[in-house]
Amino acid sequence: MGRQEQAGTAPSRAGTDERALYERMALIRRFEETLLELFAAGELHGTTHTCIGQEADAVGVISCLEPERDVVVSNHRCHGHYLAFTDDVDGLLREVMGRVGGVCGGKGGSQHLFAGNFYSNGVLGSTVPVAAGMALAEREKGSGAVATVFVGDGTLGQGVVYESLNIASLWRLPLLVVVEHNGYAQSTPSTLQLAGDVESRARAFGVATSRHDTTDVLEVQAAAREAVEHVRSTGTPYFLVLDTYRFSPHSKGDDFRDPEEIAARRLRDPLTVAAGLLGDDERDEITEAVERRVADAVQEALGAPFAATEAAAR
Amino acid sequence: MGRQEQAGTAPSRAGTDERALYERMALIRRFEETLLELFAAGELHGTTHTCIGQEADAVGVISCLEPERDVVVSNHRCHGHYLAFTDDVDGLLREVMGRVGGVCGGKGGSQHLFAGNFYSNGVLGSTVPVAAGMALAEREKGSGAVATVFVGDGTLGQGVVYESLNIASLWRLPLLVVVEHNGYAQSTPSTLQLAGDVESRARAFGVATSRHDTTDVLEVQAAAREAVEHVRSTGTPYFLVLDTYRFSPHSKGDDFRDPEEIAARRLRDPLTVAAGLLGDDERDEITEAVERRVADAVQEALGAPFAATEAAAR
Amino acid sequence: MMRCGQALNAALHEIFERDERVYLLGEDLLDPYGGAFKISQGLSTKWPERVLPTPVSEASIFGITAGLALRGYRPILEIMFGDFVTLGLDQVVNGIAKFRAMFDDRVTVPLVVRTPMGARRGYGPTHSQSLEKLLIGVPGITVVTPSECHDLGAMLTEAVADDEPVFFVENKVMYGRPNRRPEGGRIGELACHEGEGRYPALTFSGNGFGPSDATIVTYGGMLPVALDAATELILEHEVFTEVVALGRILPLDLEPVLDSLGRTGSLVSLEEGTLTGGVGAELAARVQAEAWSALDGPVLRVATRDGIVPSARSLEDEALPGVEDVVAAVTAVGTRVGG
Amino acid sequence: MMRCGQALNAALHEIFERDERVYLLGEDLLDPYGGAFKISQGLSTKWPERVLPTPVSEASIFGITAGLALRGYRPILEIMFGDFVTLGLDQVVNGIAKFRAMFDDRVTVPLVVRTPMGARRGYGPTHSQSLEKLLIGVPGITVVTPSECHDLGAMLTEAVADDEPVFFVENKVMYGRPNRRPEGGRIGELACHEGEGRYPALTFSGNGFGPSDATIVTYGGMLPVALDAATELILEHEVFTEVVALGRILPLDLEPVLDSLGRTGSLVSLEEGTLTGGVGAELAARVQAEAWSALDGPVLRVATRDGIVPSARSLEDEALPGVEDVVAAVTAVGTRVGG
Ligand SMILES: Cc1ncc(C[n+]2csc(CCOP(=O)(O)OP(=O)(O)O)c2C)c(N)n1
Ligand SMILES: Cc1ncc(C[n+]2csc(CCOP(=O)(O)OP(=O)(O)O)c2C)c(N)n1
Ligand SMILES: [Mg+2]
Ligand SMILES: [Mg+2]
Repeated sequence: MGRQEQAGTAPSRAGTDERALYERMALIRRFEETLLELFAAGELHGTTHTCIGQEADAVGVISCLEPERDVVVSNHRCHGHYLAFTDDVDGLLREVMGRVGGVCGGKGGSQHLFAGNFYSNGVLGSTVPVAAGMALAEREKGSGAVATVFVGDGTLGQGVVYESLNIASLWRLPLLVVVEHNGYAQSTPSTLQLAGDVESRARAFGVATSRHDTTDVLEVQAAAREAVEHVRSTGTPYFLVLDTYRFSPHSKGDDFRDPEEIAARRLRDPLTVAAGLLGDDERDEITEAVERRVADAVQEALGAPFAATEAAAR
Repeated sequence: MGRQEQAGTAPSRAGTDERALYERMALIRRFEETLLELFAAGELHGTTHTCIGQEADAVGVISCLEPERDVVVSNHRCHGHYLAFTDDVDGLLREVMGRVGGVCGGKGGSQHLFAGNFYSNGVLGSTVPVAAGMALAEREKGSGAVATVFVGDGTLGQGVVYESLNIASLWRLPLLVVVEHNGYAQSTPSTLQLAGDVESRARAFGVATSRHDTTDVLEVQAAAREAVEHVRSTGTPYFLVLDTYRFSPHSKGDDFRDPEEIAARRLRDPLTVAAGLLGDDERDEITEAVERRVADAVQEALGAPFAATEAAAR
Repeated sequence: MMRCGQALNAALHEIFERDERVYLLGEDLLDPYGGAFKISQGLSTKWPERVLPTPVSEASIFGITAGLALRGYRPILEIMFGDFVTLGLDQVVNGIAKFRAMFDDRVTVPLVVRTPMGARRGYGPTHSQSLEKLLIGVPGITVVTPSECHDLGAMLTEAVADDEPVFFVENKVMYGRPNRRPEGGRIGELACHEGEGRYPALTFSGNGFGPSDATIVTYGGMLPVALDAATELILEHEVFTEVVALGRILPLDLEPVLDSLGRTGSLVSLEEGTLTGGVGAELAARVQAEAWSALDGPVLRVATRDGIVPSARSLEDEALPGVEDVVAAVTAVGTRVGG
Repeated sequence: MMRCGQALNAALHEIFERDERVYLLGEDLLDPYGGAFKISQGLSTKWPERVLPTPVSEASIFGITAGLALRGYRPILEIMFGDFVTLGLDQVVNGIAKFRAMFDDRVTVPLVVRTPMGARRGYGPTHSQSLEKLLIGVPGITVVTPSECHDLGAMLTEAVADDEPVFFVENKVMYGRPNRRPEGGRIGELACHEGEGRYPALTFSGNGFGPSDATIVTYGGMLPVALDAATELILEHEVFTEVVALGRILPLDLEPVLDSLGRTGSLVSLEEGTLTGGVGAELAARVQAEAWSALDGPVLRVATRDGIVPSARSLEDEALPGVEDVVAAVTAVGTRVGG
């Protein structure tokens, strides 16, 4: 609120950082909305897991990383992380659409992405030891890189997560585990999935941890900066729990959550919160820009041929 | 010490319980020593993991269980648990020796035992969810049984242990996890295996826990009684950590631990401690009795044919 | 006509009704969701105590299911995607498949693992595999492979009644297709013979089981591909084939295969898994060893190309076996009668 | 002559000496213990930073090894018993084997998993299996199967230099046996031909590669059984066989097999894994499909009886394939020359 008023008085008090953060979140939001539209229009085959509502996590955390040095390992809900880390709209869109120009040539699709220092895989939890191994590699190289792995709260059901926390702690690995705690695993609420206390699970293995219930990208960024700082300076792991919420269904399909619950969460929409940092014109300008950018990408993608088969390649 | 003196004054102040506990521990000790002798003599094929030094855990815990109702799931180091639960010297000896009359017909061998409500398996950690499932079964039957699973400290490296603690806590399963913390996994000290704090690992999943550093079978029994009571009365899991030590090598083979460390621990030998509860004659009497019992079993086993092959069975 | 998914769901309701020892464990089972593919819908409402929605802990729930089975229950475990069976494979290989034998035949492990395999949904490499090929190498389990023409309800009921641990391998695409059953010994244009006993094989013929050119042996989700190929072979190549849809791939029951081979002399295997180390390999090895003289030529295998199942439909189509691949293989094994 | 275990240990020392990117992960690796089977002895003393003793966390260490490989290292993972590979199979099937293909060929995963398979040590059902049979069904990995007559050092070096993920399947009994190598084209009484390239096959002949009665194809720990059978067949049955010891079972290189088959016309496969869905199945399927006309009769498979490997030696002996089983199979496939 305070911010809103201030925003009212000054046309824009947003530093380039706020503007950039908002822009990135808006891009991700528009991208994910577009995918759902394309599905509805029958232009997409397969599945996708959109992160609408969780954009502040991806953007806040990744704004603290160095794409040319740090490593990011993501999961099934990886589009926001990917776009925040690479800004590669075309490569991702075409990958999901199975068109020529997809970042993995159409082989991986929505949840199996690779580009530069970014990796994702669709088997929950399996990514955590892989990220730990990457952290070990970077430590041995002395690159000073941090390996960040994004997981959801439901993924805390996977034992390999604890095997890996134990080893990351024993071996002092520069590993940042970010838990996007949106309260659900697919259709199942966390209360039916998680006993005890999430932070304690990391602490029990001697891993530093903190938990933050915010949709303010600046607060997420601050928390992430501290976590990344911890990992980079001490070379030991950190377990960052971010309470969040997805407005969109788990994938394309049905969503049985209480509409009032969703509506209540929408009041804390990270985009609305961040918009408060910008002037209205600035916000509209950005909104238009990202809409244009995504729309253009879609137009071009729809014109592109489907991913080339080996036969065609021959 | 105090006990020793008292034992000196009165020929025997041992209640039947103390006597029974000592007898059971002495039997296990003698049984395991005998296996190592048989190996040395080339009478045994395969491998074995003896629990010499850890007898108070098996005897103390299992003295709180009801063999005809409760379920025990054990691991590779299962002889003590098996004998404490079944008193079946012949069946186990012949199983390990591959002779006719083995409790699993020679199929399972040293670490894959089944009899009544007792089960063991050799893949570390894999037993915990199985025990949880058995706890669930007994809960659904309303049998009031407790399912107890014995694991070692090294087994806490297995993620499935945490998956199962989480579920046991969520589902309120009558599961008792007993961690025999002997400070080593095979050749590797716990310090290279376990980060953080063991009890916290259970607490993090909302599982009640306690830890006891004792070789006094009565103290183990008291701790176990409380744990079993907790599980039976609340129907929720308990994580009982028992600090212990094995005097024998991991299996038959080499042992690179500091001899002084072993010697120091031998001063706290659970048999010596428990002997303090008995009069000397009583102790000697028991010692002779178990030696005779095991020796006779060996003689008979050596006379028995090797486990019958299907061919022979035809 | 019921869709295959509905048939399985209906069967689950009957099974739950009949036997209190049946429990269901798995992820996202609660209504209204009723499982990722909806096969378990309605169960949690009617039997809330016997439907246990689990955390995302595949290894543990395999073990818990085994524990239930060892202590007198008949649990069903739903694994959301067959690809995730790999997470429970230690429990399967070193526990579930071994308990009975290593405990000297004094225990049984009567559990059923229901899981969908298969591609064609664009889910990508980790969600599109047909990994039953790995399961046939595990002695001590039974692997049942219903097709859209099998009595799905009866087979699932048999699986739950089975004292052996059973993997009940479903197929994602099959769920939405009608559960076509033989009527008067026919399904559509084709004669269809159903074998005896549990998990029977189905044998299809375009000429009333007269002498034919080749036998196509397949199972599960590949049956429609085999049948389309058989039709195309008749119409466009005047080649007659019999199609055998195996109801069980472990233990493998060769009798219906050898029976058909007697009328055709040639064999083509068709599966959705990748080629190497697949079901077709075991089938070919068994058949050539047990019926060498009945073969006019080698057994040919049609399967998914060794490699990943790509996400893009254009690439997925190329990797998976299609009608044209089956037609080519049948033509290659040579023809006895028509052609 | 060096024992096989010593040869592997010596090779590891050379590999560590030569390439700083090589790391070793596994359980109980530290000296003086040096791994449960001592193959890693001395490494942790010389290269303490590059030998990482792990907790008992197979799934995680498979993933960590993959992460190292994806980021420029050449890690070796020692899995104490091959039976425990099942705990890491998700990492293998859905990660290690897929990364290169699903990331559009822009990454490699150059790691080596060393693990001992096999029985004859009385360790019982969960510690005596030969599970490489499951691995050949996983496209995207390489499965190397050295025998006691292979150049173990060279093969391990090739595996570490390989850009593909390699399973280097060792054998418990082999460790203690001499690493016999061909000298002047012979090993003992038998002529021995070593193939070209990486992971070569070895072909043995009792008559200087003249026409023979049958080819026994095997690998790893079963080679001595095959060679003993070959000798017994010559001495007691006047039957001449060639023995092919495959250096790699995935991808399967048929050339040496077909080459030998050209001189014998009959094939028997021998493996220590259980029969169904085993390596022999793939071999038989490939051979009959690719060399039908070269076969005088069916390919016969000799393997461990489907079921558990029991603990008692008397039962273990009965379950595992022995010389007499091979002799019986060779006699059964019929003889061309002698007999
Ligand atoms: C090992 C495994 N089990 C099940 C699934 C199917 N699945 C995909 S997403 C999902 C829920 C994940 O929940 P969470 O980790 O909280 O992430 P979120 O979807 O909420 O972002 C499940 C069960 C999977 N991909 N991997
Ligand atoms: C999954 C698995 N990995 C490795 C082994 C080999 N192994 C047998 S016992 C053992 C050490 C176990 O240590 P701990 O759990 O502390 O039990 P302890 O031997 O000390 O009683 C290991 C690594 C195994 N049996 N299972
Ligand atoms: Mg979630
Ligand atoms: Mg220990």
